[in-house]
Amino acid sequence: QDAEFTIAVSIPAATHGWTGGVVYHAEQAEQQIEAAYPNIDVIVSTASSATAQVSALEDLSATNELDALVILPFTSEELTGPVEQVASTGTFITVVDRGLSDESIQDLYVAGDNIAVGANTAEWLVEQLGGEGEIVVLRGIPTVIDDERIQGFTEVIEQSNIEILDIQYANWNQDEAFTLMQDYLGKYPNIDAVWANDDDMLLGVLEAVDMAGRTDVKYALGGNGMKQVIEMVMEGDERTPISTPYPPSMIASAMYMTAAQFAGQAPMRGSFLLDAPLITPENADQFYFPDSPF
Amino acid sequence: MSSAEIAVLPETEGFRIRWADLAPFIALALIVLAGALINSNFMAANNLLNVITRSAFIAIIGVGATFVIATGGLDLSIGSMLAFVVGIMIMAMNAMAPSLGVWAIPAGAAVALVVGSLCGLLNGLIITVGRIEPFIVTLGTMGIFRAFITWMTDGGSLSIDNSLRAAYRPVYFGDVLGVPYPVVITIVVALIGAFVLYKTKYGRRVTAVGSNADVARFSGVHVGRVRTLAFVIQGFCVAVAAICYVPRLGAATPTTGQLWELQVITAVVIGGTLLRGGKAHIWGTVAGALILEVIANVMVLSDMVSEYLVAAVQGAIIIIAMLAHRFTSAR
Amino acid sequence: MSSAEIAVLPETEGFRIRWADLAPFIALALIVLAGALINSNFMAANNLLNVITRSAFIAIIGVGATFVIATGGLDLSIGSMLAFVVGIMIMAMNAMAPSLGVWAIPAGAAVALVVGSLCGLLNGLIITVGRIEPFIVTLGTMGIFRAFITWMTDGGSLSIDNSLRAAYRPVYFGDVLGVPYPVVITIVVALIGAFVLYKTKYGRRVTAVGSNADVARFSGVHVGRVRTLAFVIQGFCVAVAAICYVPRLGAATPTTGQLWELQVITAVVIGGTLLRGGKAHIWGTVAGALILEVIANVMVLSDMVSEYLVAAVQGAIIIIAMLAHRFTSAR
Amino acid sequence: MTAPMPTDAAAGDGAGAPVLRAEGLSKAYGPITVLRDVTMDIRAGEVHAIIGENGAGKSTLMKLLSGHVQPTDGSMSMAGRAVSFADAVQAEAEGIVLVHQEILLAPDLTVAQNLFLGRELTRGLAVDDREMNRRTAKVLARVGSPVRPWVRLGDLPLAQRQLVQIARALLDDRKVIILDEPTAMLANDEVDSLLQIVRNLRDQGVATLYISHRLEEVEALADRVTVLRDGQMIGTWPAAELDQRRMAELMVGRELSGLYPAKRDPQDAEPALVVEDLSVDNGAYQGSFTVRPGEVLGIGGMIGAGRTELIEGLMGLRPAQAGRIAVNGTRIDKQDVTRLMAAGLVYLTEDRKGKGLLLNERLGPNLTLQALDFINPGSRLRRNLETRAVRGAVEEYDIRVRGLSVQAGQLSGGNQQKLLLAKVMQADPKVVIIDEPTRGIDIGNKSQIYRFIDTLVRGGKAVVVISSELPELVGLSDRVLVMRGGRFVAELTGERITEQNIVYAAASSGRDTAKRTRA
Ligand SMILES: Nc1ncnc2c1ncn2[C@@H]1O[C@H](COP(=O)(O)OP(=O)(O)OP(=O)(O)O)[C@@H](O)[C@H]1O
Ligand SMILES: Nc1ncnc2c1ncn2[C@@H]1O[C@H](COP(=O)(O)OP(=O)(O)OP(=O)(O)O)[C@@H](O)[C@H]1O
Ligand SMILES: [Mg+2]
Ligand SMILES: [Mg+2]
Repeated sequence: QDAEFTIAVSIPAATHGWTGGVVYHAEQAEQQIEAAYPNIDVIVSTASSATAQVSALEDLSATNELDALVILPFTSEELTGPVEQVASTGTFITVVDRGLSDESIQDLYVAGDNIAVGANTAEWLVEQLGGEGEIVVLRGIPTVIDDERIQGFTEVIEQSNIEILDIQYANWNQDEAFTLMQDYLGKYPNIDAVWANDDDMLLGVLEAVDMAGRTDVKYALGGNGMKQVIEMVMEGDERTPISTPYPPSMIASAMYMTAAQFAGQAPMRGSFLLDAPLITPENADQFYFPDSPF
Repeated sequence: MSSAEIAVLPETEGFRIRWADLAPFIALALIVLAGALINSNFMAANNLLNVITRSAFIAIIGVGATFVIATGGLDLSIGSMLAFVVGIMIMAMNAMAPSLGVWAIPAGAAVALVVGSLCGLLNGLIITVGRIEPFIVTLGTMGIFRAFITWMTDGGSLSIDNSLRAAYRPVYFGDVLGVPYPVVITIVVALIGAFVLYKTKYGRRVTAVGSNADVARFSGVHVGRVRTLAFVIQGFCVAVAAICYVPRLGAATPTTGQLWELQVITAVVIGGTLLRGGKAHIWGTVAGALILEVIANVMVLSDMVSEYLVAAVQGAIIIIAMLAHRFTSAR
Repeated sequence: MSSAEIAVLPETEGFRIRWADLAPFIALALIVLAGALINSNFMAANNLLNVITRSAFIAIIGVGATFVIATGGLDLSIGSMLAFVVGIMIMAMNAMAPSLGVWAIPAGAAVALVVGSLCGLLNGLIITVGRIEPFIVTLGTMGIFRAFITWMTDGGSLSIDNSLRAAYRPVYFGDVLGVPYPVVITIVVALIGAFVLYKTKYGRRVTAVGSNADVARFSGVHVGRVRTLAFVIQGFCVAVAAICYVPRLGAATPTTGQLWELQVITAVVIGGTLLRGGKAHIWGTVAGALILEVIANVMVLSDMVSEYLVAAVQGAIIIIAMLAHRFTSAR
Repeated sequence: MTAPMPTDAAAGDGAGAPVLRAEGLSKAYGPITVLRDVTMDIRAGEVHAIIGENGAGKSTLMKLLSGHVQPTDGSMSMAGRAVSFADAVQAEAEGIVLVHQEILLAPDLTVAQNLFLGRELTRGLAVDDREMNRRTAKVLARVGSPVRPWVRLGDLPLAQRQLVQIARALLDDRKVIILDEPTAMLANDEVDSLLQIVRNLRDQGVATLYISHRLEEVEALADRVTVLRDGQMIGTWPAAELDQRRMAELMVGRELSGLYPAKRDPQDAEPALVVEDLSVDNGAYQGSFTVRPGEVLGIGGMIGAGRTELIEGLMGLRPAQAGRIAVNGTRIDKQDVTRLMAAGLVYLTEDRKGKGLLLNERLGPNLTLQALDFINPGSRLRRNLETRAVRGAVEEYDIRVRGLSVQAGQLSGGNQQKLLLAKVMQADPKVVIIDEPTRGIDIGNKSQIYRFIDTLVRGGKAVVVISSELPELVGLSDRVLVMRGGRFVAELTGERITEQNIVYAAASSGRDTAKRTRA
């Protein structure tokens, strides 16, 4: 290939729904960018852990003249040093989703806001429940994403009279969410609402609630804007009337913006904050991508 | 004088052995008792039914794992294999739904059984023909199956056709005379497993191979074939579990069945089967699966530990249960 | 007659055995060759140095695992133990930083070594005193250590104090005469490991216990002590790896070291150590760690397979490598 | 040579036609030929004994005949039809079965399951355990074993396992039964019933190949005797032409002096070992005995009398409670192999494959494992010390080995026994307890081992010998204790040490009758 520019993309491996979406969008974007700009070569590399991601960064920068790096970091602390290393050779750095500990490293930042995902959902819930009630929460895998969402959520809930009966890990796994919800239902005779901080888990939760035939559960909410859940929102489901977008496609946006740097178009720098607006029946079609696997 | 002699020559058929066989059931009873004391909701019929129904997956796969472990093997690929079989089954059902209608379900199930058995055959052949440690082979195939399901789902999820859902749902949620289907299926699988293991020539040879492969070979047992077939049985059981699994959530995802292999192996070992092979307790495995599921359930029901520490307490309970077992079954 | 036989006595010790010992190194050479053919960048000095440096973690832990496996044991808790030790070490360093300044680093490292050894001791004692399968015990402690680190980090992460970062960095990124520190440390650990295993009485007893525990016991070897000490060595090696790990990533998270146990065991087995015990190849383990790291590196460098399938290809390569090994080392 | 000329021809002595014939059989392991050009025939209805020194190649020849090992050269024929066996299963299909010198049974299966392994009886789909147990009980009764068919094999003492193994060979109709040292682990009673079984087989027209180092058995039983020496066939003789002394001479190729060394005069000295009130869980009760320096104490008893249990309890290898134990005046408060060794007491196990030697290791690690701290001070392993110890042991104990890199499992049984003896002697003990000192050892080596024991005792050491071979007990011991049912029941000294007295003490009080009725 006679590519003049090389863009490396480092993302987490597809271990669950959301990261699966990230990989999907990244691979789509890779094809489109390479088709659109023959002089740009995109290398997508997945990593299954922070350690593996650091290794991948080392590999990519040791063997290529990287013009740009698009990275969705596993964690902020662990990746800051290694990304700084890559930046020091003059590589253009695009950070996606999670900021690094040192903001001066990045040239472009496409930020998701996990705290807002939790907080916006919580605010909606507080309002619907009139500031009172009993809820349960399912959290994901112990990582930063999960931690931030829970943090945003609980901070808002604590301001109200809503009681969080229980929080447990269900590892962003449908089965574990199903099991955990069954147990919650057995344990608490009254649950006004349930928040699974990811739509994958929400599907398990709904199955458990339906099976138990419990009508006290007024709201069952998730997050991330998964296809099936958005369909429910569009149909005006009473129990799941909203979701929050946390589109895995943000990786694609970041890749397009980065590619634009080298395609002679307007230089893009700075921060692009993806808000986490509520997805409601009114705006749901904007967030619905029937072809995405997620 | 003959009293000493008689110690080696028990008059009744292994009374002592039967006592040790009861250990997992006693452990189960104790844990259930503890659960009842800790949380009053635990003994609710609904809760118990949920727990028993859920444990079907681990129990069914565990029956197969008991065969593999009894021959001295080990299969780490079962969790991924389940996901892979579920994926293939859903794809097959969805493809057949337009033409076959509801009959796509049994057809898809048949496909699953074939695919599961073939996956097991693959493991078995690499291990016996290639003479490589089962640990390494199945670690490799674990990666392979997991990658396939990730690729098949594009990292997302693969759902069963809506037209089939309603018809298929009862396989997990339905019941016969109040006994949920998965429980019925587990009992049938365990009964067949116990028959094959304890009452057929093949079962006899399974324990012989695990006990001493050389002796088995001298006695004309085709050791490789026995081992391979154990893996096929394992694959078949995984497929049966897959058939019960799909109606529950209706989808395959890259996380389906993750780490189930560890749960299954733990259930088998808690049940009294030795990891070195040569001894197999099908019903112990079923009890082991129940024990694991009950512990997890009690952990959620009780409010005593931080969510962060749940895994620690679970790990500790399993170790303590094994220790208690060891020190009560005095030797 | 006897004179004729004794005349043959001074024979060189096992030329044939040495040939089999070379297998992992030959495999490594072949995989490196393949890497060079697949991607021209692979042989870049920088890349090779990176790969070698980062294989230090698995290699160092693998040295300890070689001891455990040689005694016939197995440790599934090493990945979680690493995370736990890293967490404790960071907390200790951060706590000591205000008073000790840069000296908090060696002090924290010392704490890590003690904690790691104690974790190993815990595993070893439960296994030997409680006489429970290592698989089950370390599966339990795996959950326990993992839960502790999750709890210590509150589900988030635990970073090392900024005041220590710069001073600590060279432990991973620095070098002596062009040889990166982690490589130096690996070589030192492997040298010591090889010395202990092949040149001390303890090492002799390790293989004896793994080879036939009854014979060892009848010969007055304290089987339990030998086994326990092997787990302590394992814990110590985990702590050494933790000391090299922190400067690279600077933080502990609940996912630190996840699934490393499987990588380590794979490296040990690829290296020629038998899972059933009685045979140990320290340098083979080091080669095994390099093989795994090289395969992963080549996967990143080459863009040939879908990202979803990377794990499948890795699994397949490992199985193929073992098969090739089996069929070339003709028996 | 003082022996008569070998007769090879069938020589109308009444025995049947050859059922199995070996023609120029050879076997080499790598560069080493262990069996060279053996030609022999085995006739229906004869007991054909194979004798030879340890390592002469007897077991190897039997493995060739029974398909367990394939020859590098030569051929076999059955009733004139050429045969070759790819494995033992094919040989069994032809009616040839080998009862191994080592026990090859699956410990986790029951006795009946072991007997029928690979040829289970079925009724419909299911195995017919009742019928198998019934038949097993029948065949066990034939070999005089009181074991129940449904007992787990691993729970049986070695001797009973050996009987089970023999029973397995008798299960089906056979043309040729090969018994490789079947009596090595058996005591008198069982030996007698085994000999009777072999005679019955002969009457039924079965050909029996019989390997034993107990020449009196060979003399009593065999119709013809084939002698192997150093992998070569020396010849085949009608048994009537040989007596024990001649057999021994043919085996070793030289004249032998007396088997047992002369007894020593009793010495008056403080006991080297004092054991008081030692009880072992499920095995032995309140055993007390002492041994003085310069004395051989024999311990006799039937199989299952609890002798091994008592000593394993003494050594701390089984749960046991002791009143008082003292070695050389040092009181031992916690029994432990290493401490006892330091005090001067060592034990040589009867189970050399399972508990004595690391079969996959070379000689050095085996030899030095127990006395490592003694041979090699400090924590570093010094190879030169090990090599020196190996060379010393090979010389002193006359271990016939073809190179230092040979694994212990590749030695012949007798040489393994010598290696084991050398192993426990490495720490230079004052008291040596030897369980079945000559199990599986040829007559030449036997007298060698007896002489080792004699030398030890004359050097002021004390030796305890547990043996199921009565002549050995009588020939070696200065004093004999007899055990029955886990207790000492008699002490014999001087003139009173006779086979009759030992048997009487070991078997009296109705034990015999009890056992016969149960069988
Ligand atoms: N697998 C093997 N590899 C190498 N050498 C072997 C092997 N098996 C046996 N040998 C050698 O063959 C020779 C004959 O052994 P064999 O077991 O036939 O002797 P034996 O006459 O039965 O002796 P014993 O009376 O001690 O049982 C011995 O020197 C032995 O070391
Ligand atoms: N594996 C075992 N499990 C249970 N009990 C046993 C076992 N082995 C032996 N025993 C008990 O110990 C007694 C003595 O056994 P053993 O045959 O080893 O004695 P022994 O006198 O040393 O005989 P020998 O040395 O001649 O074989 C037996 O009668 C039996 O009650
Ligand atoms: Mg022999
Ligand atoms: Mg004995």
